[in-house]
Amino acid sequence: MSSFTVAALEAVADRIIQHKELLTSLDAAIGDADHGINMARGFEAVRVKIRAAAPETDISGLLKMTGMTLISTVGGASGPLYGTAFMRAAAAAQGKETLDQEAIAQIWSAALQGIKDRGKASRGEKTMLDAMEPAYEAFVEAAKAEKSLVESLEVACEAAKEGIEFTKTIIATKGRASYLGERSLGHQDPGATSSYLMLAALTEFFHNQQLGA
Amino acid sequence: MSSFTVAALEAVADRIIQHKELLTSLDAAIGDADHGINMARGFEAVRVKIRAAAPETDISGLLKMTGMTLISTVGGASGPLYGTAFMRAAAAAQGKETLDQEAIAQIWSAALQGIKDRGKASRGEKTMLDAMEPAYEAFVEAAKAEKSLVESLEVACEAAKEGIEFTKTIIATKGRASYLGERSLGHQDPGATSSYLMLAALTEFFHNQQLGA
Amino acid sequence: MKKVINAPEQVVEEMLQGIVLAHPQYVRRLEGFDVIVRTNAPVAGKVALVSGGGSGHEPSHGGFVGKGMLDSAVAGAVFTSPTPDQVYEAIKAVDSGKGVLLVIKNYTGDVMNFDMAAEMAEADGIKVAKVIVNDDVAVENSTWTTGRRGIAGTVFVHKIAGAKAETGADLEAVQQVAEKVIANVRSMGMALTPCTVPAAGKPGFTLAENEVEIGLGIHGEPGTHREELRSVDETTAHLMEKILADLKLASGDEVAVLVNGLGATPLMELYLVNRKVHQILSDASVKVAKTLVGNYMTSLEMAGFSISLLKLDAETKELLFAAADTPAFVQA
Amino acid sequence: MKKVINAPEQVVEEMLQGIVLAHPQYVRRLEGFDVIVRTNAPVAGKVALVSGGGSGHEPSHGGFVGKGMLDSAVAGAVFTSPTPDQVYEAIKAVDSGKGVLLVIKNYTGDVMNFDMAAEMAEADGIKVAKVIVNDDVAVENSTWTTGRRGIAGTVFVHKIAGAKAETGADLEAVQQVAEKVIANVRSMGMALTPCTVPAAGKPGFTLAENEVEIGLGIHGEPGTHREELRSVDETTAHLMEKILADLKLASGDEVAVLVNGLGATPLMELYLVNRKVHQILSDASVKVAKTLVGNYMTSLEMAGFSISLLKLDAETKELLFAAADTPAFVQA
Ligand SMILES: Nc1ncnc2c1ncn2[C@@H]1O[C@H](COP(=O)(O)OP(=O)(O)O)[C@@H](O)[C@H]1O
Ligand SMILES: Nc1ncnc2c1ncn2[C@@H]1O[C@H](COP(=O)(O)OP(=O)(O)O)[C@@H](O)[C@H]1O
Ligand SMILES: [Mg+2]
Ligand SMILES: [Mg+2]
Ligand SMILES: [Mg+2]
Ligand SMILES: [Mg+2]
Repeated sequence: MSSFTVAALEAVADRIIQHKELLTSLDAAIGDADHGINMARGFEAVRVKIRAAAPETDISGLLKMTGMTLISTVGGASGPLYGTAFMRAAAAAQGKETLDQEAIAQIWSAALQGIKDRGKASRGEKTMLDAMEPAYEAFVEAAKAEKSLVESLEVACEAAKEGIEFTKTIIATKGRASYLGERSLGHQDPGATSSYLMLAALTEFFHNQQLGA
Repeated sequence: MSSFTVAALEAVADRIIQHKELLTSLDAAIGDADHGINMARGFEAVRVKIRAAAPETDISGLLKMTGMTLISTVGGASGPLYGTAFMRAAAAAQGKETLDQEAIAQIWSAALQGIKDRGKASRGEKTMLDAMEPAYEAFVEAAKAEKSLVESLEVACEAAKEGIEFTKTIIATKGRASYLGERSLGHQDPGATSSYLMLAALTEFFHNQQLGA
Repeated sequence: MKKVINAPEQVVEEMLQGIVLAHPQYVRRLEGFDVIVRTNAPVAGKVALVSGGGSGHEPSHGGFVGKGMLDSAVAGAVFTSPTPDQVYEAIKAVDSGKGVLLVIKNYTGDVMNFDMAAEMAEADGIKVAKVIVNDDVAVENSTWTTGRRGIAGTVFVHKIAGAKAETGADLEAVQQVAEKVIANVRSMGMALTPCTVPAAGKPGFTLAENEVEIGLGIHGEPGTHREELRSVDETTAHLMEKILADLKLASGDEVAVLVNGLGATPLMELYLVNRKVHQILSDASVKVAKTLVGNYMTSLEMAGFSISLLKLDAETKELLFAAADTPAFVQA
Repeated sequence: MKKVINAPEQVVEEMLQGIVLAHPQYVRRLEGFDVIVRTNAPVAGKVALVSGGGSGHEPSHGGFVGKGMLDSAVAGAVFTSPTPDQVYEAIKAVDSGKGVLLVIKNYTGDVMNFDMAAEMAEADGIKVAKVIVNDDVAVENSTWTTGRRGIAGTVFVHKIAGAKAETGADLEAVQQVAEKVIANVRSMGMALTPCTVPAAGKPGFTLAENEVEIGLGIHGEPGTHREELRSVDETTAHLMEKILADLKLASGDEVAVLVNGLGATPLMELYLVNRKVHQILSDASVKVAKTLVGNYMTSLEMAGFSISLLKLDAETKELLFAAADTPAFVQA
């Protein structure tokens, strides 16, 4: 399972690193032009760390490694938020040996709660939560409706995308964009975008696994 | 004679003030972009001063007023140089009641010497002297050849113009342009240009006097 | 992007090296971390002050490490809050046993990262207190957002709380006076040009030849609105109006003034701003006890400035005038 | 031209007002003149130092008026040497009877205007001595020209001669130490952007996106040549090479370093320069006794920097470390 998790995390890392400029330019519009730089720096470090992880490291261990690395390399608002998310994910993954639909839902739920606890934001404030939370809910809904893991992830991805679109229509009340007031209208949230990108990478990863593996 | 001298000095002042931008942009190329600003500030003050001068002020008095005003308002290199020129001119004009060809030659000679004494430059160093000195020499030559005052001034003007052209062909070794070394080549000297402008204004003034008066 | 740098990824590391090489009498590097501490840290019998934030605000914060101000400054990536592990190391390095005050500017990232560091240090048994500076009045309906930002007024917090700590006061007392400064300091800024984060390579926004941003932060973020460039007197009056609407000074009150350059504004222009600030205060019969004019909290090469007013009382005034000896602020 | 000003014709007057309002404990205005003097001028029993030049170099020179540095600074129009009458008034206002040292930067205009002022003051029976600072090594064949320019190294002359004067030394001794500093200080600069004289309204030159000017003065004049922007390490090495070729330091020598910002260069970048300067000096086994990094002698909003090295001996070193208390330079 270790190499599978490593590969999944690498897919996430690659996706973020590839979109460094997009995330930075989104942040330039309503923030301080560093979200992509921060996230890419963090996930580059994560990539190095997890590749070097001992083969016996379990899912929880890899998630914890990811969380700790993000916390100590990303900085800004997104570092503690995503870092905490992965730390909580790690705690929820303790003892888990496969990443099935139920495990993912549990881990995701914990991660989401971590972001809320750390950032004290809720949906509708133009943050990463506006992608993350509807995506999670769609995932759980789809799972309940007996959709497959990949189908559920795809549905979640769609919801995250809609969440991004939604962030364009609202004024930010959390994070740096909140200082802009009305001027934040019309712009999509960088953090919501990075959340979507991670989810999209994961979805594609599972999709490919299903096909190829 | 006082109002005549005032009018002559005003013509000079007007000409400089009109060419403020030209002189400044010439100075931008090989200096510090202030020659026109400095000279215009000075001659604006001169204009105010001489207009307010007591009617009994003689030629020497008006020249001294001009010199002192330039010294205390122009600053930079051109302030002390032109200021000294007018102060020396004033001394040479002492007791003179008309500005005939001989008087002008004497006054001019003193002014020229003043610039040399103050600035310790000689011809060929890319300064105002490269316009002023050949112009003076041409004037004296023309006078010797029995040309009229206006004709002599016109000849002097031509020589000053050639002097400006000459400054384009040489490297500056005095003043701020000297720091440029070879880079000063091809550019005309701002101070030579202001000298020419003053002379041209004076020539036109005498020309008009001859016609009109 | 024209910058005098080697490579964007190296600027923070190399800058820290440059700072320590320039000021060995004041500061040293905490080996292996992007942390600057007083040469003689931990200072026995003294509460320690730790501040920091993203880099790009120099001389904040490393320039204020020294006697009478900070004990440590933690440098994040450019405009990015430092990570908790770095702050945690700073806390450990400067704590003399009397506790550590964290001076945090009110940005989500800074607050969260310093919070996490505080938790880590507290788990080690270190007494940690926190204050959050939020002097920027630009953001109006800040009650339903994350609150006002912390900008240049932070320098007064460093100075005054630092002086208090130097007296041997305990952590609670140092925290209290810091809170008092925060309650009484208000700032607002404007910019004529954007700035470029080295790693981003292009400016955060663009402005037309005659346009300025009003009410912006110190990270190249856009401000509250744009307008045509006005005269220094008009712009200053506009910012002062906003500040005074919030700070509410009465005739006879005493203040300290900070006219802060954002990086590329000539001191000449800052003095023009200062002239108008003093005129306005004098018209309101407000006394100015002290004026600082210069680059104290910058945004890389941004052109623009901010004005900060701190309402003084006897205690904060005395502490403001107390001796300080740091690379960027010396007072006999 | 984006400037935080009212009107170009008013900048010097309003700036002087702003300076005096900011620093009343240090300086006052000489009524009716563009002259700033120490509040307690003339200081009894002390040789007085008068400096100045065009405006636009702030904090030079008004920012260095105070204890242990200048007694007066005379402000000309932007980048234009002040006129003799202004300098003359300054001399009269600060002379305590022990004489006045004029610190002049080697520009034709400054030299002539200060000369004329000296003549006027001497005619009044005031003892006047002059030194001419010419630290800029950019101009190579300076022997057959007007000689090297005076740039940021002037700050060391102010500091050290000012400290000497504060000891009660006589005019000759103060002049001598100033001459010694001048003989041992060398500088060179570069710029990334031009600057705009307010009254001119447009920049003195233009540079392409990747172009820099090397070896330029402090008045927006073009430099000796243009080149492509290189890394900070390469550019610093280039300037240092020029300076060291002229200053000729031996292993074991001791120097003071000034990394001077021209106005719009972030302190971050100046620290990167400083890092490389120290590396080069350390490689040459030259000891750095003191380092200054910041905006000391600027060119309005020009981006760029200069490096100055001063070779020290026991006397100049002691005077460099002597206390000073001025708006822009304080040393305990
Ligand atoms: N309180 C919060 N809760 C959740 N997400 C937040 C919060 N504050 C900010 N964010 C997210 O962080 C993103 C910005 O991250 P980043 O640019 O890396 O940090 P910073 O704002 O410190 O520069 C925003 O786009 C937003 O999605
Ligand atoms: N030593 C000198 N002798 C004669 N003229 C000089 C000398 N030095 C400079 N100049 C003249 O002064 C002009 C520059 O004047 P200005 O720009 O007003 O002063 P500054 O160079 O101080 O800015 C030059 O173009 C040159 O003609
Ligand atoms: Mg950001
Ligand atoms: Mg000039
Ligand atoms: Mg940030
Ligand atoms: Mg000039």
